[in-house]
Amino acid sequence: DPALIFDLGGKFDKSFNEAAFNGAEKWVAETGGSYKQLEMQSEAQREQALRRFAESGANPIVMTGFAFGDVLNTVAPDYPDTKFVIIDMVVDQPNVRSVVFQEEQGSYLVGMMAAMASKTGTVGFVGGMDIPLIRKFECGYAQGVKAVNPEAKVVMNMTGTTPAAWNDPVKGSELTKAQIAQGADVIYAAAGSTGLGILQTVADEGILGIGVDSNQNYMHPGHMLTSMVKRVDLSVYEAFKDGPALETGLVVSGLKDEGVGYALDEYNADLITPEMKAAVDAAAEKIKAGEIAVHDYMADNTCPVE
Amino acid sequence: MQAGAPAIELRGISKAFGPVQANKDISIRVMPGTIHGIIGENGAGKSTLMSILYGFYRADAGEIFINGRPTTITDSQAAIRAGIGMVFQHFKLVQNFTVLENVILGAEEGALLRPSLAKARKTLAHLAQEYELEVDPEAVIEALSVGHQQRVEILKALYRQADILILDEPTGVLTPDEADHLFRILRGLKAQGKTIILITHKLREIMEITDRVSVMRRGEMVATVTTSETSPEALAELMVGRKVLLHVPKAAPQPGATVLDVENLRATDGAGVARLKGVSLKIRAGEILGIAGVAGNGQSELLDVLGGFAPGKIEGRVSLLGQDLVLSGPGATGQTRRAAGIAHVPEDRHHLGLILDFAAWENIAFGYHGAPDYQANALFMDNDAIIRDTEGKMARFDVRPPNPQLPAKSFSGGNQQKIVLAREIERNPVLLLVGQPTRGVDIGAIEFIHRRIVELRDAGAAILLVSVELEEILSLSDRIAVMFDGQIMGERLPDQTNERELGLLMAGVATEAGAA
Amino acid sequence: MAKLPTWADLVLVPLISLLLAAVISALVILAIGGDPVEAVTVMVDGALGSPYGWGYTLYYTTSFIFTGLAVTVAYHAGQFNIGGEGQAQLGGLGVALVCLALPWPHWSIALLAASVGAALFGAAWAAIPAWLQAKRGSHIVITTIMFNYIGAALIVYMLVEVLRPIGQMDPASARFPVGAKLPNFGEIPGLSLIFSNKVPANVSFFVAIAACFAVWALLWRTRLGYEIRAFGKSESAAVYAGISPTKVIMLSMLISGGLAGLMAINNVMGESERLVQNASEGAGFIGIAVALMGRNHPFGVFLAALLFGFLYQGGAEMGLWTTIPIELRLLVQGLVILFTGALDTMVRMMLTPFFRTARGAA
Amino acid sequence: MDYATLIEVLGSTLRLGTPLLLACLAGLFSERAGIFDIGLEGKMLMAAMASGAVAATTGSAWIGLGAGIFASLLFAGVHGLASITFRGNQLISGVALNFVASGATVLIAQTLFGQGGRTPPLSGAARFSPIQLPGVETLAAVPGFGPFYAKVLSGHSILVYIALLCVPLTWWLLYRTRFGLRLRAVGENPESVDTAGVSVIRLRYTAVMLTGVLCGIAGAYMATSLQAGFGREMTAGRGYIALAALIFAKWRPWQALWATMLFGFLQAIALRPDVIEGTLHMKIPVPALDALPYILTVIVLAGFVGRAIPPRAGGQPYVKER
Ligand SMILES: Nc1ncnc2c1ncn2[C@@H]1O[C@H](COP(=O)(O)OP(=O)(O)OP(=O)(O)O)[C@@H](O)[C@H]1O
Ligand SMILES: Nc1ncnc2c1ncn2[C@@H]1O[C@H](COP(=O)(O)OP(=O)(O)OP(=O)(O)O)[C@@H](O)[C@H]1O
Ligand SMILES: [Mg+2]
Ligand SMILES: [Mg+2]
Repeated sequence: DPALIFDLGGKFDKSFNEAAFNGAEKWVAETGGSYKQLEMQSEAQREQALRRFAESGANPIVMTGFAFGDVLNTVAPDYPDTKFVIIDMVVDQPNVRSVVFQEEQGSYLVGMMAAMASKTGTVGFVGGMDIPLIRKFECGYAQGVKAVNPEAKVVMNMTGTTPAAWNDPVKGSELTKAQIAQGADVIYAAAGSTGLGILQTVADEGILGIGVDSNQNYMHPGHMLTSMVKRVDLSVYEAFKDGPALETGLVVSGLKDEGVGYALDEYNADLITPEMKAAVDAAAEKIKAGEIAVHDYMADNTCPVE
Repeated sequence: MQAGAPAIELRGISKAFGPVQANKDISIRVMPGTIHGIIGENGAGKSTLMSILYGFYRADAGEIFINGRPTTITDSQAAIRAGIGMVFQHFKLVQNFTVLENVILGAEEGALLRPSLAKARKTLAHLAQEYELEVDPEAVIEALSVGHQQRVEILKALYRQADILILDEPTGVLTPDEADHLFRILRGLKAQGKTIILITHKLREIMEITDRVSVMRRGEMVATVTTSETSPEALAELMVGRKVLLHVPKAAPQPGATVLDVENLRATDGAGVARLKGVSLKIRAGEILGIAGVAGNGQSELLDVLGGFAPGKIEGRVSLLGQDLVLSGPGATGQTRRAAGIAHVPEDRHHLGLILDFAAWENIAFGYHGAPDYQANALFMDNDAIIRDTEGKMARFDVRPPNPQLPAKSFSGGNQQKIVLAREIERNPVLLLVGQPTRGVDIGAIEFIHRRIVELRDAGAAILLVSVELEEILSLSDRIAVMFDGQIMGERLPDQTNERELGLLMAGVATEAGAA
Repeated sequence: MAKLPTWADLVLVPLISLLLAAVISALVILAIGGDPVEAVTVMVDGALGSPYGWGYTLYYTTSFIFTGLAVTVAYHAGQFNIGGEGQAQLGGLGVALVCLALPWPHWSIALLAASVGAALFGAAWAAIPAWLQAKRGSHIVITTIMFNYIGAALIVYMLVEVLRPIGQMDPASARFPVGAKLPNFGEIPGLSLIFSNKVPANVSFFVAIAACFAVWALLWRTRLGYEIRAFGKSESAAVYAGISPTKVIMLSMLISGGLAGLMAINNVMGESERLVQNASEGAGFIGIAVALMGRNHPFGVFLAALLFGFLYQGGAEMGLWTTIPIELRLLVQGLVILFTGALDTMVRMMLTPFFRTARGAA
Repeated sequence: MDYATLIEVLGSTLRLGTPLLLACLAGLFSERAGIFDIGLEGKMLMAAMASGAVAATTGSAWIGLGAGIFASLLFAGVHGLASITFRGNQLISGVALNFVASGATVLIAQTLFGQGGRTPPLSGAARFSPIQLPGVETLAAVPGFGPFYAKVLSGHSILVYIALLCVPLTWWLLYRTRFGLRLRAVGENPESVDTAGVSVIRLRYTAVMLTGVLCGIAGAYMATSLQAGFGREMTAGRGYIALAALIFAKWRPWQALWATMLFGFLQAIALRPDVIEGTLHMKIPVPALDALPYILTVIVLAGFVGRAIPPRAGGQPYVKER
């Protein structure tokens, strides 16, 4: 059986981990198979979790989150016959598939939407843990915003510097209130479970929010501008489907293969004007075609726009 | 109230705390409008009896009659309802409350404090006038002197309209002036028709103020007499008891050089109360100096100061074999004193002398755990050596059962004391401090312990003996000093004095031969 | 209340407490729709049914021995050290700093140096609460709790700002050099016949056993231990015997903190081989339960640590293979502490009638 | 820091300080009666879970509040049993109950909702929503005070105002009523209460139950007001910070308000390192800000800033016969 390990935010974060869960469930629905799963409770548990699954014969073993990188690097060689899939991190081992996403592209698109929907000209970004990966979201978002409105202001906060930042809705909520006070009327939450607090506050305060990873539009209809979807579910689904025979190596997923994108459904249809949709779709095409190059923060740890 | 009925009558009251029988079948009658004294040694069961009357403890057996009516006193509330008020030996005041708050506690008028406080303020003013009980109602208790705190306790009782007032050793903590004032108050109360029970050790007070007096001994009521028909001498005899007089055969002392020289020693306790007020004494090698006195007159503090662990401020000079001792600070510890050759049998073996949970052999090492003969090497203690040593000591001191592994708590009082004595005596100290060596110890053991102390003297040690047992002092000492109120009242030679004279000195009454 | 015989107090009371905790846990499992029998089977099988399971059980046992001993030493001095968690975390910092400082030539040298680092850092984290208790009477329970939080914050700072290698995203130190790698049970001659080299139990286990002996010797064979125990039993008597309260409080707490810190050679050096956040995973608190269960004797601590190692590993397996959440083990842990440490009088009262009738019949 | 930012941070302070305040007052009742309680955290957590779960199922925040108080009272009862009736170790009982709460909350929430130990998100009447205080519109124009009134004082949930009201109420109860006098006395010298004919046991149980009620409100506030639902370990050490604040406040109600608001303020600015950097022109590590309440408490405990003298009989079971 395959196995899936969720990172600290928890399986039901309605975001990153939940996307992975949905992917696994989709595979179950289609194949009737079964899989093992585990939610991390602490940093120190990771190695035991990986080894336990490997020992029990699970194959492939999929894990969500960059934080597994280091541990996987040491565990993978011990189990050469087991295939591992890690999302959001590159681990250079012969039996590991590393899946990374071009989040900057999706974030660029929702940034454009935010700029177009904003009445104040100020938009916000609340990230989870302050790491290059999240800066990458933020940088793509800011580029999108500036592409629409070079005068726009992007207010940016991170919830913390440790994995606890993924699971701190109170902080998320307070930061959102602070951004609203600074004029933000569209806020992009890229913070795992913390996002629950951010989007709740966005809805409470009557402004617009942008979800992340999963399609979170349904959570607060009328207050969710869109969601930057990152198809972690597809990655998990494919890994499960490929089974023990899966190909290892690096997989980079972006707009081109619909690994990232924005969500449009009945919950936010009223908020997206045809013009907005047209502009964003056009930009997406240009990105795919290479006409717009969205800067990847992690390429050089800098962002061209402020 | 039935005419002519006693205000209080207790019949057959018994109370045990675990193995300790604190009260044994006690009966007593106290007539209304009188002051009734109760005397007895430490641990005789006086406080226990009164706590039962006040509903703080429940008797195992016995009946209580108040004003002739049988009364069940289940808790203090019931006692208060029956018109009883009590001033405990250890005050039951809330230290950071004001006088008013303490007075109304439990006797409030309603759910709100303000009316209660207002009423109490008025009543207090009235009571203060009537009974000379002035105390600032807004003062916080911890800022008050002990005497004033006691007044608050009395006010508490009067505020609850007590007709019967019990005072447990009220003067133990008072200065003579304060005590005189208290007696004026008590006389005033009596004049108002209140009934008063006064517990005390002090014969002078009994003679001065009570109408009748009861004597307690080891949990039993041994006598009740009319004060005017008795004398301090007779009471002293009753209190001390008519035990078989023990006379340890002992040779005449052969005093050598001065071992201990104490000059003008003054000490305050942790709370800042003066306990030693200029004590001077000398003990020579091969001599036993006995200190007689009623508990609480500074004897304990004298032992603690010399033993090296008194907490308060200490002044004066103490020298051992001509060497001055450090009196306070890090140089004054039990360890440095033992190193200097001072051994110490403390008065309270349960709290100081022994660790009750430790095995006998561990207690034999207590205080001497750093002794070279108890060390196996630089790192470890030599437990086997200690156990061997303990076996020897237990055999020589006839400790029963002679099992070094038993915890101290499972030995009887007398055997516990022998363990302490064995530990302190067998190291051949230059000076032995010994407090209440035979408290709660049976007669056979007393004789044994006394012989050991005399043997140590004959071996050339100087011994300072503190005891509340006069016979013990008389039979053991080569010289007797009597302490009263932190001072030496006088010195006597045992063959030139008697219990009566010492009893008077102990009560602070200077006799014709007195030098004080 | 009548007294129980010593053996009942030492053996029966903890066992009954454990039984009560187990019964309530079973009821909880039933209430949440689980199967207690299945739970126990999975736990026993997962923790004790294979060399792999044993490898983890003994790994956790090692940690709990250290923290249990830490609580024990302080307890004998009459101090309740609730700061084992913070001291263990700081011990981890000590280990990391030592291990990362040099390319260690051999694990044995590295272990020695890291042990010193761990113990020093752990002791340092106990030193301030101890000093405040000895000199200023600040309640050690509260101060050690505060130091747990301060320690956690310090570790976060060190990991995020100081120890995290450039380019790494998770807040963790770099991997320790290979020279600092402790042999695990799979790499120790003899044991390797049973264990694979994938188990985390490592040579620190033997250090822990040695620590049990050392603590026993300290408490019951040395002068300091004697003074610690005497002081813990009766402060006033200890002063009479010339024992310095300051010395006893300081030294016992330093040793206690050092032992808690030493735990880091097991989890940080022996297992994760780098410092991560919250590396001690609550072992400092489990130490309280271990010491209470083990009646504050190193041998008892060893047995109780084994029990909790089993609970911990078994609980993890239960969380993995049954629908019962892993949090059950927190509940069990709490119940064990409650019954052994706070409701012991109740347990004794429950037992007293039996002994009374037994004695009456005799 | 400009005025708008300050207002923002102060609003945050009040929101974050409220659970601390409630828990601190809770601890105050217990400790004033001589019962140490380091189980505030556990009680809050239980209450948060119970209120989140019940509010989610019934759709009523008020019923959720009731459930939270009930759950907290249950734990308070066990603590009372252990520390009053069975004269057990109060500290150990508190520690143990915190563990039990950590485990039990997740177990129960997971069993009920299967969402990883979380309760479902609450919305509408299942949450306490913010209330506007009267006169916000009119006062808005007043410079300085207008924004302060509108953004700091107004716009919080009813529980925040209840918490604030609890301060004078506690003060009044403690210093102006018979109950308060006896409560304070029993924590200082239970013998004085006993010899005055008042039941020590009953007083202490009452205090412990009051602690339960206040912790219940604190937990319910976390789940149904500050956040929209319960999440595992959501109290995140607030029970211990409240304990720290209690020491900081020297066991007094008004000081408890200031202490918890100070700690709330520290939490609020710890969220905004950008603001601190802008104001102080230097970077203060966030962990240092996080640790500040604890460091302050240690300093107070050390007696360097006025001595914190706990209720004298604190932590000791009342035993009449030695
Ligand atoms: N609460 C208690 N628990 C156990 N034993 C007690 C308790 N109170 C008193 N005792 C014991 O009961 C006996 C009588 O004590 P009590 O206090 O009544 O004596 P007392 O005559 O008042 O002595 P003193 O003159 O020292 O005050 C003593 O042996 C004492 O140790
Ligand atoms: N403080 C204490 N704690 C526990 N047990 C005690 C304590 N004091 C006495 N005991 C127990 O009570 C029993 C009786 O003690 P007690 O001192 O009255 O002995 P005793 O019969 O008077 O013996 P002896 O005649 O030798 O003095 C002892 O055997 C001891 O086990
Ligand atoms: Mg008495
Ligand atoms: Mg006896």
